Amino acid sequence: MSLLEVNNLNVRFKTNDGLVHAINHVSFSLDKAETLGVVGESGSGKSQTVLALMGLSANNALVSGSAKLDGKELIGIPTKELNQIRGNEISMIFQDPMTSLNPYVTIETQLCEPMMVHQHSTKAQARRHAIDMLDAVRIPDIANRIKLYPHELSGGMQQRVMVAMALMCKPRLLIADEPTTALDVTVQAQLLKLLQELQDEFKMATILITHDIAVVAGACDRVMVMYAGTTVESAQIHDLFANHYHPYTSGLMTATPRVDSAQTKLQEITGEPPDLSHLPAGCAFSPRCPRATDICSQQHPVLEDMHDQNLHYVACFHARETDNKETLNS
Amino acid sequence: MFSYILRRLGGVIPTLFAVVLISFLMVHMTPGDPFATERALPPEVLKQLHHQYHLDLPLWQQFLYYLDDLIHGNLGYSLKYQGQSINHLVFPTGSQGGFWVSVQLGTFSIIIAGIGGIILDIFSALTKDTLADFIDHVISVFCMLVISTPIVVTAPLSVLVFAVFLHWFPAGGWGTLSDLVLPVIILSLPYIAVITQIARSSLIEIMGSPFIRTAKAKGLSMPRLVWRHALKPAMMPVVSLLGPTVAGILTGSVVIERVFTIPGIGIQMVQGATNRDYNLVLALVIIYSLLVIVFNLLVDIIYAFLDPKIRY
Amino acid sequence: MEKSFTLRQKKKNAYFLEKVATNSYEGAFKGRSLYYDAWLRFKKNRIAKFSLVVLGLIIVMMIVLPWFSPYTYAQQNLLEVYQSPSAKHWFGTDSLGRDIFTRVMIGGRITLEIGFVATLVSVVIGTLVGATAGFLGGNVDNILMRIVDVLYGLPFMFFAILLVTLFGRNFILIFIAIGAVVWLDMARVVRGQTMGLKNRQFIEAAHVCGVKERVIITRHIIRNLIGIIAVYITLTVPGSIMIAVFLSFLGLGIQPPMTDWGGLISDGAQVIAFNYWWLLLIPSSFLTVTLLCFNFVGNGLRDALDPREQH
Amino acid sequence: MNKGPLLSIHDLKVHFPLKKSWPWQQTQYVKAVDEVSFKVNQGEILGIVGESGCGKSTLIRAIVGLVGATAGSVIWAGKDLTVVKTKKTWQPIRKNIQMVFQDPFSSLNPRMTIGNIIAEPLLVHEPKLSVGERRARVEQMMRMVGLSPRHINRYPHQFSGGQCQRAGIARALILRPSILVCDEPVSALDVSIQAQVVNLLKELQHSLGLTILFIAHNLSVIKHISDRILVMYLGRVMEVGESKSLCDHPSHPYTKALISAAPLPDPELERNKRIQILEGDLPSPIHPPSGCVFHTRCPLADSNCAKKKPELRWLSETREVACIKVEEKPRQAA
Repeated sequence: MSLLEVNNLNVRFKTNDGLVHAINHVSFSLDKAETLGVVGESGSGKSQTVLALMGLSANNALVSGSAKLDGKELIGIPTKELNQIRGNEISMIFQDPMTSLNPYVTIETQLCEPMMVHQHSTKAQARRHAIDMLDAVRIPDIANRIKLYPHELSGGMQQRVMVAMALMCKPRLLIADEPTTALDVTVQAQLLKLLQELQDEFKMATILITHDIAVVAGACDRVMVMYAGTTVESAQIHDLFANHYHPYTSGLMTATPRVDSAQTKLQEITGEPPDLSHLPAGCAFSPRCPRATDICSQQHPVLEDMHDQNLHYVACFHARETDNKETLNS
Repeated sequence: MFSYILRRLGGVIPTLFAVVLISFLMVHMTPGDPFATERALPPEVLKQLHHQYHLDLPLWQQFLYYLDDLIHGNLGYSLKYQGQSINHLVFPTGSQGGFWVSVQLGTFSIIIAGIGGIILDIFSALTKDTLADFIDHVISVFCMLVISTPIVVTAPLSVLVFAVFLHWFPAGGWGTLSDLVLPVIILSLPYIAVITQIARSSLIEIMGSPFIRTAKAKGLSMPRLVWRHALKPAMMPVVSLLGPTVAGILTGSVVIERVFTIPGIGIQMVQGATNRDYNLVLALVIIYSLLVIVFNLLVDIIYAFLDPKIRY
Repeated sequence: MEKSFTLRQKKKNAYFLEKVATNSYEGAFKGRSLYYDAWLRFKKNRIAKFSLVVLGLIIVMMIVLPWFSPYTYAQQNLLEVYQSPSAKHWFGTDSLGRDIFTRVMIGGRITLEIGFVATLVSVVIGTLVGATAGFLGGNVDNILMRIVDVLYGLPFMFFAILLVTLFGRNFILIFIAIGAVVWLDMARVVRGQTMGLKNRQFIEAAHVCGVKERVIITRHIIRNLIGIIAVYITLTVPGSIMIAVFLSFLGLGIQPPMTDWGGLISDGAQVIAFNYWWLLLIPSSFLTVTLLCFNFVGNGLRDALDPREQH
Repeated sequence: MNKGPLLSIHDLKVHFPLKKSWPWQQTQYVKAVDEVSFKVNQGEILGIVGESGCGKSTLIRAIVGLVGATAGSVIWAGKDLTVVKTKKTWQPIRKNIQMVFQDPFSSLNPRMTIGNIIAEPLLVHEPKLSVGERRARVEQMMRMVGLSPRHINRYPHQFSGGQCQRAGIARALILRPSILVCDEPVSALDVSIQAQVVNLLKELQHSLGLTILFIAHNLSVIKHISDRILVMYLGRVMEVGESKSLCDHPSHPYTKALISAAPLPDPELERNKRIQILEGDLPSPIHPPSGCVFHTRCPLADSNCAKKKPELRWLSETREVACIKVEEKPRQAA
């Protein structure tokens, strides 16, 4: 049985301009110690998906559907019950470490908090464990740094503190929401390597959210590609990079510049992402899709398994037609 | 931190000096002789008086004399009550009123304003966009109403309602606890509203900030979230608002003292102004300025202590 | 093969643009400026709109009604002292038998005049100082803001009282006293906004385009400041009125027999013990309603100009 | 494409004084750009890459005159731009050096229509144009960057980020400058939009014969767009070279680290490559390390590196490097 089962998750936001459809019918599952990469551009709903799981959606959000952690429902349960899960069994790292750490509270207090709340440990125990964790995330000179405030550390160090804080209670699931977007490439490389080592050490499942398909390539077992609040393709990592059936996935791959390629012209995806409060009828990608036909602008494609065994799901009416050609091209 | 306090202290002295200089010059540039009042004095008496008050010296020497007096705690002599020292008027022996009465009135009001404002703002900010939304609405409307009603209206009105009609509290006087209730509440009311408004928007902003999201993701309960993570950053704007609040409450106390016939220095100020008792008004302006400046300094130091980003 | 594909994409791109253009739900190609958007938002705010109407009514009343009153503000009638409101004297009479209705209207004129003129003065000084400090930055900013800080730390009302003590009650002095207090807020706000604008990249872009400093200030800075200045004008008027009322209440403002709302309230407050409620309540209500309307309009404007504040 | 340098920068320094807390303290300086020299050839795209805080933004702001240079010179058409003081002499230079900014929304005045924004440079430099001519020029420019001229009266908030960036490019190009300076024009955009803007810039460079200075922190983007690449670290130039050869065979250890850190969208390659992890944090630009500024984090560093500042020297015809540890010949094999 898988660790996390998400079924038909929907998130809508009530605004003055009407309903914003942030997430539509998203389903996925995650095994123990597996890493799932969620890729998509801004507004694709990748962050909103995990925020909904954690009960962190904004006040004006309407969340429906189901998400089960080990069979226990997460959506719609009282905050009190949710509080026993988040920070304890699921923890989360956010995009911008600078603003995600409380500037008025010392690192020590922030680190100790999850353990004191969830395991009712004393401050002294928590501090000892915090020092171990800071050691695990390779922060040098811990003893002198634990009393510091977040702004006294560099961005990379702050993000390490975030990681240490998330791992304090040995969670079974770690959600990393664009953990490296605010960091430089060299720091990103450090942090991604660290995350991988920690994951092996702690044996936890991870959801890694990123807009950079290249980050996913190195770090994940499985990938889910999102566009305008829906899943368009989901597959094992090697499978996805070898055969991608959805035109948006192909577009992402060819539009991402790579440092090792000789090609100088980037393949672009025309047009702009849709306005989430005025989604096009039918497939949300159809206005930008080079393969779009009439059916695409009339009906919603559903996720279908491309081959019977290897769990490669695609939501596109033309996925099978172009099967051969795409494989040949890449 | 020590260096910061020192630097702020260094900033206070020129400000205070400027206050004394400007008000002194204003007083002494006025045309007319302070002693040329109703009855004409014989010239030798006038000369004697001028000499006594150093009025025969050049202006800068007069100023130095005045400064010297001030440094030694001597506020000079009242022109209306001739021969009476202002020190005696402002700091009377026994509990007849003066400075300490006004300070008490102000201190109570500031405390009530601060506590009331913070409590109301927490209720208001945390019920926004929830099922108990009406609490937020009621508090917001209350604040708007209170802010738009000047103390000049609320003070006599409260006397009319609570003293004249209902006889709950005395209409004026000073000494007992029930004397305190109306003046302190009326004086603090607008500042409760101002603090509530500022703190509400600041708390709402903080509750939506990424670091509160992090704290929520750690599974903290709501009380812990507000108490340990949100309150301190949300109160920073309130702390910086305390300086102007003190100035406002001191100003308002003049009206309050007048309406409730409280024997503080505010009432002396108004009397001094109507009697054209320059020296008294000058002394009181300096005292009030000193109070405000010292309080602002305290607020700055508190702010620096609270904000870990300020490290000097 | 690759070339034809890009050509196809180009066509797609053009097609897409056309499609977006024709499907545009915001009413074709009319630009909608942010100020127009703000105005639409303001119109949706019922309290603010209502307040604006009430405010207009009050101002018109103050201007027009005294002409039709059979009494003047100073006309005494010792046979009709302390009359409660009646058909003859709508708002009753005071200790000298003067018609309170006429006095409230005339007093309102004075109060509003003081409010508007003092605001105008403070807006001019405050905007100039704030914009100069914010735009020039550096030492100019340091010096100007040090001055503002020092003035901010002083209880200005007491200086106003000192002024009145020295020079007697004087209309112009009251303006100066009030203006001196309220321009500080204006200067701070305008400076903050200007600094924020100056760091925006479109100002850098204008520099790179070679636009003259003067034009940058008018075309880029002022145009973006108008909103916040409008908000502060509506919030400064009630602030100035409060100070004027305060001075009059202490007997340091307008000289009798001329009066303003503060003076009327002061008169009323002196006789509350005798239950002449109309002398206190009527001018107080006019004052409070006016201040409330200004504040509601000001807040409505602020919410409309800064949509983040809403919701 | 080598037609000789169009712009040459010599020993450019930009130092910002820090605020002192006591008047008797010695003023400290942030050395944002320190002794930078390079040349930009006619018709090429020069990419400047480096991590945040390396001074690349300050460098180009000094070139276009938004920031005053502390020392050194920027020579364009025989004139030193760092000593040009008066507005009059700046105007013809302005006309020829234009800039595209990072934040598509913040770089457009929210109170002006797109048409007026694009037309602004024309008002300054060609004031004699009639309203109709100006409008025609704006519309033509809008078409060129892929904006529909029918949107000429719209305001920036009615556009998406990508469209706003196109408008920014239109504004920069309407005077037909010879040099276009781009400050991270794509870092705020999504991948699909980023590709559109990168391609647009390349096309425009081709059709208009532009010379482009392109800044980014993303080496992959830089490699795609530029002919030559300049790598910066802590205010100094580490390596300059032809784009492809520099990415395939980097010489400087910092360039190597940058390239190895850039993730590849290919699971096989990404998992098997060796990443050169840089330990520690970026040193403070107020007290940069002695000698080579990179020596505190360099895997090759020895005691000599801390002693002497390495000069930028020619490794081969197309490659300059500032490192004493690199041998004369870059390994051109493979």
